[in-house]
Amino acid sequence: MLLARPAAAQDAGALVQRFATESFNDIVGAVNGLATSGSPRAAPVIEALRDGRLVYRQADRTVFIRRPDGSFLAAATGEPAADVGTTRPVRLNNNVRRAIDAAVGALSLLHPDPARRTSAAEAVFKSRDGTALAALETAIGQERDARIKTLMEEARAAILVANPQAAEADRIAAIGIIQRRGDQDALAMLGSLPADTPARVREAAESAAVGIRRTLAVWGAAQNVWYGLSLGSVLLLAAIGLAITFGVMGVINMAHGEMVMIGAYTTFVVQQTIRAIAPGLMDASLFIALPMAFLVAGAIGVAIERLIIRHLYGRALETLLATWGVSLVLQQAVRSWFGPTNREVTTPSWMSGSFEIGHLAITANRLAIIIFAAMVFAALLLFLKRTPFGLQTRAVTQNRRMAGAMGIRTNWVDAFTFGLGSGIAGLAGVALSQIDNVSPNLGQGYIIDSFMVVVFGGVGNLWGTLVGAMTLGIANKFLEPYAGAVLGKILLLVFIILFIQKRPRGLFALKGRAVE
Amino acid sequence: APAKAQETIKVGILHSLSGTMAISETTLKDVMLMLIDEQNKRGGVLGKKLEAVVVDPASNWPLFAEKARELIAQHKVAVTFGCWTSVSRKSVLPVFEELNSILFYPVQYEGEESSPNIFYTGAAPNQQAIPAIDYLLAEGVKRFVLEGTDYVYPRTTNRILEAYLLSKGIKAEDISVNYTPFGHSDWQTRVAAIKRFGSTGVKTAVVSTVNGDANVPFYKELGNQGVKATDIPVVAFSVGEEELAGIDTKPLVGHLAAWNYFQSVDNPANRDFIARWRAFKKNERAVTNDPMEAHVIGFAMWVKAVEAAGTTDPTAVRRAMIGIAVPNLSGGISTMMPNHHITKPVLIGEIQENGQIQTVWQTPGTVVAQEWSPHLEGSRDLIADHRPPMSCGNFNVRTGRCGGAQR
Amino acid sequence: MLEVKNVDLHYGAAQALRDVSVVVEPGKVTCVLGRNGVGKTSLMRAIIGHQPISGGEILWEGRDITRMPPFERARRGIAYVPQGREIFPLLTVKENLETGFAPLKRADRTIPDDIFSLFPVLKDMLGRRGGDLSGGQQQQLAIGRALVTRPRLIVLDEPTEGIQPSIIKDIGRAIDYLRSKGDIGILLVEQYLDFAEALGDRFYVMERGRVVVEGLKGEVDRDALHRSMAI
Amino acid sequence: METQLPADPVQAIERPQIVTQSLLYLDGVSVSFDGFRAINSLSLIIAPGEMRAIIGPNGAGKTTMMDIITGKTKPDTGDVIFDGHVDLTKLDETAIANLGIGRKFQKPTVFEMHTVEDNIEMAVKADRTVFGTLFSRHSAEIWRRVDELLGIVRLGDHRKRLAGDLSHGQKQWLEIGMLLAQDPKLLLVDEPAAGMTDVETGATADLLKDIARTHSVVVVEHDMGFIRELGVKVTCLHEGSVLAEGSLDQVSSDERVIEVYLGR
Amino acid sequence: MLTRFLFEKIDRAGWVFLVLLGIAAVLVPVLNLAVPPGSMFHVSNTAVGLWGKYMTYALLALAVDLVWGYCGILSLGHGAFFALGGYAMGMYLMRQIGPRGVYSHPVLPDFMVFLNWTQLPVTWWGFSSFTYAMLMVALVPGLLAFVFGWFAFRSRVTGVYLSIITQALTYALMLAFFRNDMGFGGNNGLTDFKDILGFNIQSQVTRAVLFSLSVLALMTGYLVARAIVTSKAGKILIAIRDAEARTRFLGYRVENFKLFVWTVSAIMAGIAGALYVPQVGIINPSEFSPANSIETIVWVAVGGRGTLVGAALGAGLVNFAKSWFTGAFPQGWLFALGGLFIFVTLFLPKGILGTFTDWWKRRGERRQPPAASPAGQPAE
Ligand SMILES: Nc1ncnc2c1ncn2[C@@H]1O[C@H](COP(=O)(O)OP(=O)(O)OP(=O)(O)O)[C@@H](O)[C@H]1O
Ligand SMILES: Nc1ncnc2c1ncn2[C@@H]1O[C@H](COP(=O)(O)OP(=O)(O)OP(=O)(O)O)[C@@H](O)[C@H]1O
Ligand SMILES: NC(N)=O
Ligand SMILES: [Mg+2]
Ligand SMILES: [Mg+2]
Repeated sequence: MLLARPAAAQDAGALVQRFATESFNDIVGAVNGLATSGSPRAAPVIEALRDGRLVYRQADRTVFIRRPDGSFLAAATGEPAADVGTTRPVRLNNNVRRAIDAAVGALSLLHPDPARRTSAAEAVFKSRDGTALAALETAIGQERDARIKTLMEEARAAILVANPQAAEADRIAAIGIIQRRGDQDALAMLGSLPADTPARVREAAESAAVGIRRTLAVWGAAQNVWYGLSLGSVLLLAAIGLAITFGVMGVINMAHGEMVMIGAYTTFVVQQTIRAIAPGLMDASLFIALPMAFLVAGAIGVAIERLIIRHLYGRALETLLATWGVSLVLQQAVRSWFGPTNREVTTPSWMSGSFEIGHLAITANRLAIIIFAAMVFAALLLFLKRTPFGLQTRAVTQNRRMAGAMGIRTNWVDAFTFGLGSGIAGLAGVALSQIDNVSPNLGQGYIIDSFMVVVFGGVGNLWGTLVGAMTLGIANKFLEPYAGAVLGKILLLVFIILFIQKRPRGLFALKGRAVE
Repeated sequence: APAKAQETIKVGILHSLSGTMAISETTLKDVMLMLIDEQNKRGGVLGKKLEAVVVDPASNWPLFAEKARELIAQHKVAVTFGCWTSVSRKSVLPVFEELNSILFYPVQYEGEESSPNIFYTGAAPNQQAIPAIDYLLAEGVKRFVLEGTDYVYPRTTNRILEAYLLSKGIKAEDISVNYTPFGHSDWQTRVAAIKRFGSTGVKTAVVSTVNGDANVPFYKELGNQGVKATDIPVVAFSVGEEELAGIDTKPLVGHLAAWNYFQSVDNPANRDFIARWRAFKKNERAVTNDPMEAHVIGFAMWVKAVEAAGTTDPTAVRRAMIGIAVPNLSGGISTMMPNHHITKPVLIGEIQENGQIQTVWQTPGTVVAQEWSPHLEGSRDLIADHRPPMSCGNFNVRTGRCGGAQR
Repeated sequence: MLEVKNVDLHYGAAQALRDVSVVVEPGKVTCVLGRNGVGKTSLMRAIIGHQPISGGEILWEGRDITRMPPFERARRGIAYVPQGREIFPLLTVKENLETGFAPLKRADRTIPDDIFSLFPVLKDMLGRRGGDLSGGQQQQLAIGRALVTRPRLIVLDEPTEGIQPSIIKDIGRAIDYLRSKGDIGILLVEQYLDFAEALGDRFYVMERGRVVVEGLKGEVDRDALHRSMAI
Repeated sequence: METQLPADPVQAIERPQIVTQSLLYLDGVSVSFDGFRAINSLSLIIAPGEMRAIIGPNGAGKTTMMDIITGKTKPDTGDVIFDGHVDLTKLDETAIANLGIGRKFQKPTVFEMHTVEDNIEMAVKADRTVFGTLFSRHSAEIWRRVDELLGIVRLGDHRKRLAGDLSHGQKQWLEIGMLLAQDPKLLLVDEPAAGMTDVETGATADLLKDIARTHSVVVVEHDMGFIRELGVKVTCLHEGSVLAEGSLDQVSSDERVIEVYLGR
Repeated sequence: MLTRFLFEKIDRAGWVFLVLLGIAAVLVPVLNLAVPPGSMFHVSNTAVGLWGKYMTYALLALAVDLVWGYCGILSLGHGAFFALGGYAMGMYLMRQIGPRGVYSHPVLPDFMVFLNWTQLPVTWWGFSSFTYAMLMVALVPGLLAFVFGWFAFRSRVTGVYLSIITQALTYALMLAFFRNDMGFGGNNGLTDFKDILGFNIQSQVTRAVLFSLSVLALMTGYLVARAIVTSKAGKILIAIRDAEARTRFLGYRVENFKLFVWTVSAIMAGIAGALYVPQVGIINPSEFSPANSIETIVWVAVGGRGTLVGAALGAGLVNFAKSWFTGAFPQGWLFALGGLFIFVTLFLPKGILGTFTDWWKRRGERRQPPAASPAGQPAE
């Protein structure tokens, strides 16, 4: 979609030819030249460049557009071009990209697709490209969508503020508009007025900036809570499986981290398969990975219980030795199977990017993880509290011999419980694969935190694990900005040590005779 | 078997195959195996076949020293290629000096060292960090976040960069230095802080000395919080093709890396190397990276030196090494200088969608390493020249004496 | 009908049971008597399967259960009231009782009311953790828990221990009642001789891991009983 | 020897420090566990050299009372005074034990991984400090005492076995032995006869009577025969406070006692 | 008196252990220095270094077994005490370098010079004196343990809760020592030592002496530990392990007993660390890493918890296996090591020594039925 410019369009051929160069600066020049020329070729050529489909023939410096199907068009005319010969792509770097964004912005302000118009407006806001002003005016005039309209007005304001020719009054009014936007970008805008800006405008800008900073500070605190919650739910996910194998069963399960790792690798394999057989399903990959991870990790858990752990009941400390061995074996197994390096797990589109609530930046993947953690927790809680199985698990772990005498199939219960814990660790792996390395060391990174959370919360108490995870998460995130990540973590550990002095049985301690 | 030792020359490979560093070091072990294999196909060295001796120091620093001793004293290796982290190198250094053997160290590091028994084929700060800063300055960047993992390499490098930036007229308040622990995995706060620091309207860039494991979550968070290279570019010193292979790079397009080699470098030598590597790994998508190239160079130099010296005797080889020049894979010649560091071209590249790094700037020629940084108080006056008569890794030009390190 | 035939039992190297044979018929109360440490509890452990036997065999309703794990025996209707209560400390009283559901069909998974009429405290304390109960309350809970499984053989190891007199009497009545049902075998270990004599139909007296006196009520000579219990 | 107890607690608070002639003095003691009042303003006095039998329904609070005296449970309100002036509520288990208050638990608790004789030896009155025990030489008189006690509790030929391997009743005896070994001023004995044959029960009674000549003893039992043999003053607790007190005949003829405890 | 206290209650295993160590202490240096490398009796320099390291690990394992095996304190933080002892020694060795650092700075160690430190931080004062340094080797871990234990045991922190805070302790220390501004060399730690008490640390004689010293330290450590656990106090410790509350009702001050062994054990660990550093030639924060402490637990479990000799044995065996495997099959050694651990738990339930002594005891007695005794296991 193009905007008609009355001015006599320069010869597109010359403009387009300027792309045939290795120098980024020349390319930037070419982009700007073409964009402002009003030539009908501007949009297609620049978009081709953005997508890396603009190529040129060194011999005669003619520029072509490579179509997705591999055929070529002459960039200058748009006619199909035969036997193009050897070409090299027109190179991109950040400067070129910036220029393109601005240009495309100016060019697609009237694009039928609202998303494109939004990004266009944003682009202009950032580039403050005065040449786009005329286009903006028309666009604002035609715009129906209120949200996009404000964006466009903000963009216009941005241009005005920076424009020495504009009347002072207009510029100050513009500052008002920008202040209403009130986010980091607005702050940036106001912070970067050209040198020759008159004093009154400058003052207006500064007071506006102050206002914005104040509101942002408040949002900052909220933001920290959010970060804390999301870190907390990561800790929760990592720990919750352990809350069963260790918290409920009393197995000092050093292989827990490896169960998480296996979950992550399952995700990787699932995505590989999907990529191979049904690329369309990629966005659903995690939903396929979840049950798979649960089953794979769970099955391995059952195997470990049947082969090793079951010989060790009543000798809880030996389980530390055995599971430590298991974890070494599993790590090495994965290392020799999948290789030592990171595996790429792609993030489904619905889990990438971020959106804002007020000035609270919410990243989709974190939100997803928080929700997921909450669901896993709730499900597990119901399962243990509401089903006979939950009761039998607790009975067996409190007095295995007597549970047997009551007719409880202790061996099944043991295997199933350990499997359950491992399976849940596997689920955690799926989630963690979205934010961390998928490497043989993945588990090692979480095992210590997991134990901390479970113990801090109070062994054998799921609610403890929940509250423990959230407390540590939020505490960590409030400390980090002030103490820095390293000192923050140290302080947190010291806090745990001191806290345990006050509550020697953890956050949710069991009291009374029953525990003696 | 001692009999066997007669007709083969043993080459030690000291890279972690397990533990936290396996992720980076294992490929270096493989590339060495390939090079040795190829050399043997060419008839070995001095008419003898080369025999690789692989051990696993398991990312455990004291174990590095123990294994180094085992390689030299027990297996009687003629040379060792190994180490990644500086601490592992520090751990083995005394061993190599005591037993007078040779180590080739292939990773970019903080400098401030020049041992007669170690040849440094990775970049010194001035062969990687400083040029990267120059590039950013040229791009008009006025504000810098120095983001690093909390250990010696980043601390030292950032110290040097701070001094350099100030000398370039960057104001102190426009430099923000931050450290995170090893394997830091929750980057929300840091990335948000970077966004804030970068939103003053002044053009801002991040200089990342974040190490290994912590990078993937760092970049994933950058992507999720929408920090685009066009807004705040991140230039990394420890992120190469290998690390990128583990991430979905779409959101990272345009972020920068500074190295002395990129897989994407387009010249016959490199194309050939990549082909050989993929054949060796039997994997059409196997990637190459900078430390691998460093080993390629180091190995070629060692072979040449041995042939020049006509023996594998460390002392002779060490003498022969200096001045040896071999083609690097970036389309130039790297030379072993008297300071036991090599000359390297410096490349700045932008991350592409396909996980490759596209060169956007490079030094006209190769750069000589400044192992002793002119930007640091203590090392300003030091130089290294391992040729007689000086034969000193830390000669103080002011006092005219060689520091007591050598024995 | 439970038949224990020539059972030997070892703890490590020490032998606790020597060639012990015992029969428990449905509708009858079988008492095992003996001083401390003669092997009564060991015999019970052998029967419910907590301690593997090193000789002899154990038949229940005609089938050999010698090698069966405890839960299999429980599923075949053998319930156990152990010495020292062994209730699940962190489970509530209600949950403790519900552990008895395991061998039952969905339909029967209810707590019989007569348990509460026998031990009213339990009803008041359904929500309290078993471990917090008093000793006697725990003992009552242990018996109640066993009854939930609707056993055909109930093994009681000193069930009156630590229980207040009035409830001991109730327990006596309860045992009477169970016997009167006719289809339940009752195996009772008791130190409290009067109680045993009042209830027992058949008596076994043990001495150093052996059965030394055996006989039906009436037949068996009371002095022998008393003597064997003396020091 | 009933001393009139201060009716209103304020008085008790005003008094800077309670001084009594009694060895053990409980006054207005209450404790509740998340809402449930296990001990309800209980008052009890044990004179020096007295032996007292305590009966009462299951859950009356007998064991809890001992928990309070030995410092295992801290009362919510009330005074617990030992030896005329020592406020037990301010001390921990160790301190209280070292004052000379020994206890046998209802559920026999012994050191399962130690031999029978070591269990006794550790209990025998002697230096209990770290360095005292560290350098304590294998002293003859201690072991003479151990032998003697093993004789009394008839575990002589089990002395080398692990306590964990003992039968229930044997553990009961062992714990009684440990209690004697401590030679405390006040013995708290929770259901000593449980799981013992009638004859052994008799023996236990004699043993306690013997001890009572030189010590103060508080015995909890449900075995009326046993209580009768002791022939001492009986206190019946119910729902955390004293229901009846007096000779066994008086108490056991008390309608309420029959109602809640003995049954018909 | 003291000798009586130390030697009174050594059992057969103990004597065998002591004698073998005694022989090693003398023979190994001789075979290393006096016997020519060609000879089959020659002990290589590498071996001396390795075995010396194992000895210090064995002492550490002994320290852990003392608290874990006999007092039920599962410490996941003993690596911290080991490392602190090591750092104390390392700091002395750094100061010994004097002006021979690469920057030839008269006082400052190299890493301080290139990080632009102007003078020696307080923490380093006095470390040029050997006596002071040796004092610190015992004092720093001892004091930390004492303070930590004082609070933890008084507030009755037990079981996994204690384990976790010990882990938190060592984890926090690791992060702290990573920081360059702590002034302990950051991640690179302290290395490139020159000499100790004027003797070249790389000379084979010094190495041999260090080896013998490590052996002697191990023997002394064993004698002390053994004396403690066989004394009446030892019985109390075990009582505390199995039934802490009950011990209180007998009138024993549980927290004091715990504090005592805990501190002793920490000091032993510190000394082990001090002997470790000059032999491996580097000390850095990774010694604090929780994984190391867990590994120590693993050694003890492998050798046999609560047997002292077994603990030392386990340390030696596991580390020998590790040294050997990492060289012999670098690719798959973790399978071997992990497998070993699983095997031990399944087939040697009481650890190598524990199982052996059981078997020894049983040999006399009559054949076993498969029955496992239900007797209670020691509580954690
Ligand atoms: N777990 C065990 N390990 C080893 N020996 C044991 C074990 N349990 C009991 N014994 C021994 O076996 C013998 C019989 O013990 P058992 O418990 O059967 O006696 P009992 O008749 O029940 O005694 P009580 O009347 O005191 O309960 C006793 O000598 C006891 O010491
Ligand atoms: N920690 C606790 N939480 C809740 N209730 C408790 C707790 N401890 C004791 N109780 C209750 O307090 C009451 C008194 O218990 P106590 O053990 O003192 O009774 P007792 O007189 O010793 O009974 P018995 O004769 O059966 O031993 C009981 O009802 C018991 O359930
Ligand atoms: N030398 C480094 N990157 O540690
Ligand atoms: Mg019994
Ligand atoms: Mg009681």
